[in-house]
Amino acid sequence: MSKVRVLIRPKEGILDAQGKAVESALPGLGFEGIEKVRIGRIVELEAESTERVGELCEKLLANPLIEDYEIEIIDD
Amino acid sequence: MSKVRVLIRPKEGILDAQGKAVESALPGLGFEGIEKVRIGRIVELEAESTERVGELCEKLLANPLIEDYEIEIIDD
Amino acid sequence: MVWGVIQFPGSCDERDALNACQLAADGTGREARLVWHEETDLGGFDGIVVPGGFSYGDYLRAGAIARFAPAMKSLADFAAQGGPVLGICNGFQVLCEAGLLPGSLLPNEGTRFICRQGDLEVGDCDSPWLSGFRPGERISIPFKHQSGRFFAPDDLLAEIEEAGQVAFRYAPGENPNGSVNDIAGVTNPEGNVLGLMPHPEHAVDPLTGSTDGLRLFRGPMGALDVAT
Amino acid sequence: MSRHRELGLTDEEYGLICDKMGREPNAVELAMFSLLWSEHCAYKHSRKLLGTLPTEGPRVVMGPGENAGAVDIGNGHSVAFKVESHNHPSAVEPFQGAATGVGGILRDVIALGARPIAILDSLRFGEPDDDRTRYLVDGVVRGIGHYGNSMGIPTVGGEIAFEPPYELNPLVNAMCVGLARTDEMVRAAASGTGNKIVLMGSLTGRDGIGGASVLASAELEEGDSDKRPTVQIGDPFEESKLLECCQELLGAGLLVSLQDLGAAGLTSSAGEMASAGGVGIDLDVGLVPLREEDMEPFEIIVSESQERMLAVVEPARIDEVIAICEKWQTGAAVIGEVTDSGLFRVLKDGEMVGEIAVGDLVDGCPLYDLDPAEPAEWIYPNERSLGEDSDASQTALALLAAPSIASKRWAWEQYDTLVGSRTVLRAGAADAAVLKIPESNRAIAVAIDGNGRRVACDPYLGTVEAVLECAANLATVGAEPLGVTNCLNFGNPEKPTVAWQLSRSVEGLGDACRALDLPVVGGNVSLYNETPAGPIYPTPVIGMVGEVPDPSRLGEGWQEGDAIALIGTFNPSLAGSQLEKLRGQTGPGLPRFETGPAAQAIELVRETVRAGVCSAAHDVSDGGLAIALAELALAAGVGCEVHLTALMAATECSDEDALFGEGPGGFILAGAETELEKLGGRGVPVELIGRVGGTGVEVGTPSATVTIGLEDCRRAFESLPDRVESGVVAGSS
Ligand SMILES: Nc1ncnc2c1ncn2[C@@H]1O[C@H](COP(=O)(O)OP(=O)(O)O)[C@@H](O)[C@H]1O
Ligand SMILES: [Mg+2]
Repeated sequence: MSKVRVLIRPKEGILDAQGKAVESALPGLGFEGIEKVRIGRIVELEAESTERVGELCEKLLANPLIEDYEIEIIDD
Repeated sequence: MSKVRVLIRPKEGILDAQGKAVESALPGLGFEGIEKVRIGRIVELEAESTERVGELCEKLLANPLIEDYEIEIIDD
Repeated sequence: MVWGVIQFPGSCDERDALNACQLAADGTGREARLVWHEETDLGGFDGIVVPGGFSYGDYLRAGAIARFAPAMKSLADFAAQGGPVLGICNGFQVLCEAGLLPGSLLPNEGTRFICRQGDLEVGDCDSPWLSGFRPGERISIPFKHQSGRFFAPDDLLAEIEEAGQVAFRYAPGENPNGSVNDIAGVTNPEGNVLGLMPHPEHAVDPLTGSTDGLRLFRGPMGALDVAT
Repeated sequence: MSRHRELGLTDEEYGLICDKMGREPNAVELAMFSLLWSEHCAYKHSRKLLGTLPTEGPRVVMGPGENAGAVDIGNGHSVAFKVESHNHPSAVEPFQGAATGVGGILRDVIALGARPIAILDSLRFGEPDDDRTRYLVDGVVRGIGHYGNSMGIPTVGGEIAFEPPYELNPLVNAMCVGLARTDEMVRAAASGTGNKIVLMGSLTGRDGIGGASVLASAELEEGDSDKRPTVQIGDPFEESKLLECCQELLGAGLLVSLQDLGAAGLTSSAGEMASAGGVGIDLDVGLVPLREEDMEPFEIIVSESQERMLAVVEPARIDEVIAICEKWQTGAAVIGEVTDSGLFRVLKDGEMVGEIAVGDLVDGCPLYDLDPAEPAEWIYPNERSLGEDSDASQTALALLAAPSIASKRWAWEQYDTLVGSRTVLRAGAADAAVLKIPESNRAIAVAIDGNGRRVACDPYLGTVEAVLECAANLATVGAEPLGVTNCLNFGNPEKPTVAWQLSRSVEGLGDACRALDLPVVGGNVSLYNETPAGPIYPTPVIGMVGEVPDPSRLGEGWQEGDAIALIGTFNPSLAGSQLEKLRGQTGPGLPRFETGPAAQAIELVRETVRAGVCSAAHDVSDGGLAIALAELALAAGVGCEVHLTALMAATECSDEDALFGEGPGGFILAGAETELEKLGGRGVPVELIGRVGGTGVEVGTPSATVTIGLEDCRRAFESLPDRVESGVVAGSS
């Protein structure tokens, strides 16, 4: 089994509503000097073969219209 | 500015409803041989100082009752 | 002559949609029934509604899992042959994920679920679903969703606008979710597939709100009557 | 041996267990006893009091003792309903606590064979001035919305109050209303030796192990970090499948009986089913599908993993049951069977790991007498937020903006109020929500009410008022109440003051229900709601379901030119009022009143609304007459001009009493003058007090007048988001 980690992020230029909400709450909670907060998803799984992981991302885990993804094979 | 990445995952033993739903849907979508799907969040940000990032995670980014987090300082 | 409402695990508004289809079909001799997401034969249907709700819990991404349901493959064929398809809320999300409609629906700008009666402006759109409305007409239909922010990259957006695929916009000042160009609903280029975030099936009875939604459900029925 | 003490059992209780068993219990048995003998499951300090409540009536289909109560609404249909608390879990993790609270109460209604058609929520927090409180408010509201919205069940009503005594111990009570064909309803009694026990739904994990005894029956200390691992996670998608699956199984007549899994998991669920059916049950924990591999038998038998149900099925029907569960992608496993042994036997892969007589486990816990004593003085903190020098208009605006009175639009717009196509009146549109029931050709109205501060002032009268207010809310939409559910939220009953509050309150509940001829068909008790800062306000929350023959006759808001009448024997007083609270002057005592006249006014209002002759009806409650009038004006977008001189002459009250005084029994009706005049002469005071019109709210007394523009009213009334949203990040979990 291979351990696979997929990082999925909102595409550059698309408003990340959650990230923005966190960013705008920061000063009120006493955190200064933090910016460019982006929030995405992380999907971790174990796969018998990593062959179709790209397809899995394209079809299911990410929506290429709005999201970028990055696949990390952690160990084979 | 330092680039910081925080990986937030459901705590061990805590129900990961999303991961479970995705895992059980996979065979029906034609993806076999995939297991232990866990779904979490990834938060990326830029900070003037990384000193208080731990506190930020505890207080705002993660819910320590039900989530573990892992901080990666990508570049200083 | 039958209308089908697809039911996925986690669908919520499928009975409401069924009820709206039945009300719209009243007196036409048509019927409506639920279609289990594993059914693949849509041959006998005159129109299909993909209802609202939280199919598969909205986990991963709204509509991401449901679009792989066996019924969705048949639905793509049904749509390609010109069959009228309506996606409401989660159904809209599913149709976008399935590539039957352009664009995508992101989490609301305010990050919260929001449920409110609101006004829509009807677009100038060539679609059987809009045959009961005048372009520019203002109608009252409730919306309720967590991920209703319509988005399309600039080039696609321009295409949708130019081709007259915008079926509904939120009335000025009423955009609840940050949708680009106030878009609340779009059609495919052919016009037979319509998706919208607001809930016309919850606007079919004066007792529970407005009745503007009923005209939407009657639209393709009228067109079919003309055709047959 | 002090393990039993850590698990919340007293030495005496432990001794009693050993006596009953004739030996010391092993770990599995001790875990089971500690949970079923906890306050939460055994009602040790409340059962005797609950026994005094009226529970019978011609419309009662199911009463206390079942998973929920149910009343007949005609044409072969019944409405099942119950309110339940999830206070302590919500204090620890507001989003999941509230979400699983909704999930839990839904399952109680589902277990009766009903389909849930509405949720109501009754919430109480500290003043929304600190980050923690705002975090709680935000998380709880999102949690309730998340579960109900995802399930496709509308949240149609509720209440939110903010008072300092709830700061560290918020109250999260959720009520579910379900609809069933009466002949398809099931009871939670196991029967038929050899019948199989089927566990359906989610996998079993280590969720909420010990939750019932640790979380629900011990006082909260500051810094609850050690209780964290017991947080339960809700999965509404799983519950949605479970609901549809149960409906299909019941519709096909495949289940002998059905029971939800709530507090104490399999132990309470199977134990209570066996007790109710007078049978024994064998369960093999080795057959329970697990989420984590290495769980011990005691963990499996008490796990509180959510979204699970237990069914009794005849052996011949098992295959059909499993097939339907597979269709719905709902887990199902045969984990045991009904026996005639009268024993609850726990096995692990065929080997016995625990054996307890069902009667000892479920009904053996000793019941305690309370030791009530009225406190000598007021025990709650008072905080002043309004000076005494404000003029009447400023006072009115301060009241409209008070978080407890201000519009809760911020919350109910986060709830799906429409799904199901039954909602005639949604939250915020009236005092009670109205749902149409085409199945029985009528509508029902539902409401939930409580007022902890007034109950603190006088536990007996305050509770009577809460019942009257709930009935009054139903009357304003033309509904006649059919049954009552309640949730008794109190502090530590072992303390004399709390014992006094609890016993007086239950007396008031019983008397009020008898006066209105209303059966209590179910409820829930949540005790030990206290922190080092003291107990919460004693808070009985009352839920009611009523019947509306024709919902198309409801008024649509008052209109320019309508006359305004005050109906009922209304003796306004500042005692226990919102104004006294703002001034930091709350103290013991409420004015006495008669329930008879209040009940008569309720009936007159109900009949008038049913006749369709009034454009608006509203009961006078928080903030008094001036606020009730402002609320009506805001709802319709039309002002009013009102004079209270006659009321003051009749009741000898002061200007402020008349404008802002509270008390039961008063209603405002609007409509054609000739129609309102006809209401006189029926034994209920009817006084024309003014007229609808203009763009302001004007309420006059001889020496003080409230004069405020509608826009100012609206700004004050819609100010809640500013108070509760700042510094809170929505959607981070
Ligand atoms: N305050 C109350 N008034 C009337 N009945 C009550 C009250 N509290 C509990 N009950 C009844 O006691 C029984 C057990 O309640 P509970 O433990 O909450 O049930 P469950 O385990 O099904 O959630 C139920 O039938 C409930 O209706
Ligand atoms: Mg129960």
